[in-house]
Amino acid sequence: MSESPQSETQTDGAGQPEAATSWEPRIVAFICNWCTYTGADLAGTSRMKYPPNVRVIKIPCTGRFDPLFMIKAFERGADGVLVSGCHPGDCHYTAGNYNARRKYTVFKSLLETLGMDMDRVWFSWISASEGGKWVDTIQKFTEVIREKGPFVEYREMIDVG
Amino acid sequence: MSKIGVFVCHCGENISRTVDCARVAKASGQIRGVAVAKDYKYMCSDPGQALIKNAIKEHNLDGVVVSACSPHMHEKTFRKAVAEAGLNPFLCEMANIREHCSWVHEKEEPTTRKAIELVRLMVEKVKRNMSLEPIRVNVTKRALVIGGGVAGIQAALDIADGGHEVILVEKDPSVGGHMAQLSETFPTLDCSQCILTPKMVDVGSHPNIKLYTYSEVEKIEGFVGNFKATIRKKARSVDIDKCTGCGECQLKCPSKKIPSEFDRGLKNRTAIYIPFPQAVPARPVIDREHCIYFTKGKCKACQKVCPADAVDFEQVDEFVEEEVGGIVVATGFDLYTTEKQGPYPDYSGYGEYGYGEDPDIIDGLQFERLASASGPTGGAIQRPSDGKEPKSVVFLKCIGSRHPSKGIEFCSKICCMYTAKHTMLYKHKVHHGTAYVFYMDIRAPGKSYDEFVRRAIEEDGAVYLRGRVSRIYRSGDHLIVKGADTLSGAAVEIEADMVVLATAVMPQPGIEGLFQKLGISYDQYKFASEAHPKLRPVECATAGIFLAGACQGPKDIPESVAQASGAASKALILFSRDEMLREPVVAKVNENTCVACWYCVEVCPFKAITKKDITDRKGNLIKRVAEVNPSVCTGCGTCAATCFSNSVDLEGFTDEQIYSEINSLMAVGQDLFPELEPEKEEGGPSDEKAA
Amino acid sequence: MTYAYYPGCSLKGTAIDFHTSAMALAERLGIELKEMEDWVCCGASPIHQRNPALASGVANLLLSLSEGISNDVAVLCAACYHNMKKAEVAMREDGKKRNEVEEISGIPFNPEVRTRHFLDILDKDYGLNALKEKVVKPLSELRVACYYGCLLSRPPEIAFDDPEQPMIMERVLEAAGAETVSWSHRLECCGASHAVPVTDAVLRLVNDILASARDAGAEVIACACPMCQANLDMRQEGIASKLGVTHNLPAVYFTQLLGLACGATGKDVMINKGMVSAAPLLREKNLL
Amino acid sequence: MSDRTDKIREVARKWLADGTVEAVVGWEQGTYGEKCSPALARTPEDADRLLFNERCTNNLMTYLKRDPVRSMAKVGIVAKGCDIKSLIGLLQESQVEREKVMVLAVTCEGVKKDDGTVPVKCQACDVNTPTFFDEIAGDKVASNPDPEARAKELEKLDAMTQQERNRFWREELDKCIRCYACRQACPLCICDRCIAEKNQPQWVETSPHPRGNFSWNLIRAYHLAGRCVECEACETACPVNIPLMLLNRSMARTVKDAFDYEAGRDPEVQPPLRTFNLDDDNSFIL
Repeated sequence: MSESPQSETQTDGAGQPEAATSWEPRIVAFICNWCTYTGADLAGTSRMKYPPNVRVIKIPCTGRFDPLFMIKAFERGADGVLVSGCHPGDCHYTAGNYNARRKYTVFKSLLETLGMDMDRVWFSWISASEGGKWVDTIQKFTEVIREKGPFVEYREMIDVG
Repeated sequence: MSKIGVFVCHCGENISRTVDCARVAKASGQIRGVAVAKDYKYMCSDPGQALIKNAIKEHNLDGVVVSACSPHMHEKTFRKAVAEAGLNPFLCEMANIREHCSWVHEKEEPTTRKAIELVRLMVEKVKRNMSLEPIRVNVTKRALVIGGGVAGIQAALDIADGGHEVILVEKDPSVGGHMAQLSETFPTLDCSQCILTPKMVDVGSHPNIKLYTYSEVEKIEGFVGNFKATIRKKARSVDIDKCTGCGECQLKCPSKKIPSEFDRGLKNRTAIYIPFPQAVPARPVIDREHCIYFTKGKCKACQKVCPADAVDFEQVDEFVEEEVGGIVVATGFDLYTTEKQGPYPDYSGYGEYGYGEDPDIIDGLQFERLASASGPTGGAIQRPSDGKEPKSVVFLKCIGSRHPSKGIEFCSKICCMYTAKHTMLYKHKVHHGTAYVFYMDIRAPGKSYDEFVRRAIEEDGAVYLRGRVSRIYRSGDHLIVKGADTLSGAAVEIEADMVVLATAVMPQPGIEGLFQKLGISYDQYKFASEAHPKLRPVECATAGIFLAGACQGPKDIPESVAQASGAASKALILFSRDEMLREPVVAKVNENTCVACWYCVEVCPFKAITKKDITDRKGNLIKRVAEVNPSVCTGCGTCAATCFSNSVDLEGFTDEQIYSEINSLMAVGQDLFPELEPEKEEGGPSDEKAA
Repeated sequence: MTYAYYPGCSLKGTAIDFHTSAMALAERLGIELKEMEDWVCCGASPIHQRNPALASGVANLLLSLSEGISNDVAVLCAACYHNMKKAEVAMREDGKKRNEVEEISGIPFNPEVRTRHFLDILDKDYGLNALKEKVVKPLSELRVACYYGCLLSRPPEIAFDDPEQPMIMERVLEAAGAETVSWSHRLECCGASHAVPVTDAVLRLVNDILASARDAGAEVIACACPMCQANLDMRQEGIASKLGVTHNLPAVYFTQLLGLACGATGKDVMINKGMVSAAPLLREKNLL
Repeated sequence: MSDRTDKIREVARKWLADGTVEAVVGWEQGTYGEKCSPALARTPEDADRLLFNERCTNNLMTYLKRDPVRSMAKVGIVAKGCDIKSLIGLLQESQVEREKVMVLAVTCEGVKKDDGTVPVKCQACDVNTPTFFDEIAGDKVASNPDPEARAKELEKLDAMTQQERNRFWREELDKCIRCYACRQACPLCICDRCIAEKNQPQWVETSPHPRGNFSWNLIRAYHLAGRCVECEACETACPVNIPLMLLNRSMARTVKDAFDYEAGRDPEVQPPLRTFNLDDDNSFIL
């Protein structure tokens, strides 16, 4: 099921001019099943509103978050990536989020060193009761990305050029 | 080529109000590998489920995506339906287009487009889903109870009465715990030993209870239903089978000046001793640190006098292994001590009160012993320095507790009640004496509790002063207590004959060592943590381990007993089945690529990963690899994300699944897939699909 | 070992013996106390009651004078220590407060700077073992009551030892061979500046303190605050005449005792400055 | 120097003669200029080829992860203080059993690179005289580390804006030819199957294309965070001169600042990504 090289060249050619007019921020959120996913559910049951620019990928725990996921998401054209899970002390698995936090610290610093635009990488703790925080976070993130525009810098870096 | 079925639910109008469900179904049908895509008003209804089941059979589907509400709502429903149609339930996933889409966005094109993308994401995932079988785990129907105080006793008796064997381990020579030391209990003033000793005797004689006193848990291996506990039976130096408990040895022992733990230093004991007359088992133990034979090599007076020839100086610590299915932790508490060399090195303070330096300054448990009919004074209130009856006693509450600058912020909960009780016990015995209480607040919520405190103040005349004490020092025959009465705004100085400090309730010193062996978490003060503070207050996050009593936080007797029965019922629920089924979302190791760096072993919060030797037929070690015990693994995936070579993966959330989900989301430079395009002409199949 | 030294007004006036003995001691220990230039009064006890923000501003100004010498500002007077440390801690922990103070004083706060009491420097930086090595005349058989008063160890956020049961002065003097006594009034207030307007009250307070030290078997009181020392020393005459109690209990600075122990002469530490002379006692113990 | 060479030969000869070890990994005179090469001495006679001088730059610990060496019952290895840091990393991660290695430490005043310059690791060295060994060659050499040496390297990077850093790395990583010499030279790249070679799924694209180059170099540095002992073997090995140590040093600085951890110091301490503290920095998480 992997894409043919043909379709990629096609996108490179066809995508650019269109991007200027119809571009919408693309945000990928890796969120844990127990806190943030449930918090996002709560935003739904409370009928709160936020922009439809986020795509959620559910993982059991932020402990499952592998920095490779984020790289892949950017490679696939994400303009921003959010990783969110249970607050410290709330982890369903007691310590997954503490392990994740260490990974974030190191990976974030590495991205900074490499000149990554860190406004496009967000980490948050959102509990099952924080539907409002989920909405705020997505709203703010979408606004920030909208203001910054497409992640051209990254595309240029990873595209043949 | 996969044959996936996509089923789009309208949820009445809950989804279809903002999402064009028909278009979602149509677009889904164009995704590669999708064999059938349908929309329906209520997918979770019987006809909706029937629609899915029929499609599975008709199209011979190998995967199902239900595009509806949150999986937290109906994943179980749909997986069950799928299983009824003969498909493995783990080949069914839900795309959440209600909570995460229709309810939170406006009715516009991007909302429908998002719904289609969410379906596509799940389709790509389901293509890589594997059939999984629930994990079956055998249950050993025996319980280990750690701690023989009132909580441990209650839990052990309940489980034993429920028909299952119990191993009860107590570190001291007798069961009973702190409750055995108390004089009377609030709010009824019934005698503590009178209500406890029958239970102690029951524990000692119950056919289902195996009692290990003077023993400690050395090691815990295994997992829920299948723990193996190694217990260290400390050398008692007395053969308890031969011993008749006659007590002759105690009378003859020449080493008589050892402060009694049971009497909290207010009385002395001998080196060979039964901790208190009602002890269970009523058998002595030799305290080797103080025994003249063990320290100087000569004496053996006890051995000479023992009519049963039970004294055995050669005894050594013995280790026994017990297999159990569930564990109740009931290790209880101890009191914070203001002494310089107290057992809580992380905390200090209150040196200005002179505890440990002046014998007439005692703590709450010492007062219990003074007031107890079985205590060193036979229940007469006498001050320790010279045995005189104290004419005035000052009680200080919140010593340690609720005092952030001393490092302890919590309320010890029981002191308000026991201090009120102390003033009553004192006044009932010393009618003309005065009891003063310095307090910050009076916290007496509980059945008949506040009435009890009112009685202490109104009927027994305890003088309650709201304020704190700055210093206590001796002046001749008296102790001067300098403090503040904040209600009158006055600085007060009280001449007291005795001072009682209600020191903070703390976990047993060093108890975190045991918690680490058990793999359970604890808070900053080293109280054990429950799985959920409100809804799972009796269980640990580690399956099969339950909490009872003050090891979890300050508790009084009724609360400890109630929680113990709760823990026992949790254990009995566990024992009600021969086998447990667990979700197969567990980690797996690729043994070919594992290089045994043990990162996964270390990061696993549940100790579910162990080190395995791979040997050839002759037993020669070929390589070592990590191995996941699926019965213990809870599926957090921390190991998978930590492994450098991704040699550990997580079923249900595999690298391949997540990779495909990310890949499905967008193509570089273009966010439009053919199936996302709104149809230009009715009925015209998209030409781009051919690509 | 160089510290920026802030003496404060008292140490250059009524408590010159505190300053002189500290300098003599520091010299013998090889600690350089380099006096900061252009220092002003810390505001003593009235300032924070009149204008707390100004009090912090003055402290910030004083702390800024340490630049170029050391980030550790050595202070001897308990009141100066209290004023400066409180402001320093507040500025470090409370951004809003810091902005306010920086505005008032017009000086940026240096978060690296630390107010240090000399006792703390001896205990933690210099070390008791090093101190022991410098002792040439141990204070053996000298029974000392260490007096902290109310300011030195409190409140907890600025304390350099247990705020309610400090033992740091005992530790330091014991390192020099002294025998310290356990007594009740070690943290009681001496009455401070009330000595002038309400003399009678202060006489009572000081009398209690002296009596308590005497009852515990002390031969001399060691102080770390100019105000305390003045009250304990000067009020003994009034106590004798008004309350009819004769104590004759010398109150000296801990630096004076340590100075002697480390080989300074009585003159070096100005041992004769007190109203109740410590000289006879110290001579008896062969320390002079 | 010759004293050390003599001692190395003497010890190696003894170990090989009495069967203490199956082989000794050390350095010998190279075939190109003054350079020294890794050498494997299997017999007492072989031992006479071994030597030590300031051109013995290779970190031999990387051979401990090679199968032929791993299969030996016991192996001797000659090591400078800096090389021993790698060994400590391997011990922490159970890649080497202490009983199976005889460490023949050698004191060192610092080595020289091919261009005659002194490596940063030598300027910052505080292990000129190793403390972890079975035998040691050479008299004690006092350490005089330049505490700023490592930080100085990073100053250039720190001074750049985010965009400048981005451009800088884009150019540097563009050079990568995916030869994986960095990985092969690194003693702590311990995987049998590197993540770059995992193809189900293929997280890291394999062709020398900027996209794969970026993810490869990023994941390499990430996997070495808190583990890299800054031996500089990767950078030395890189045929296109990518400044890999900038990434490694930046990671080391982060790990030191965030977790107060330095790699290669104590075999008993947990590497930082294998553990956590409840009060780890939380300030960057919303």
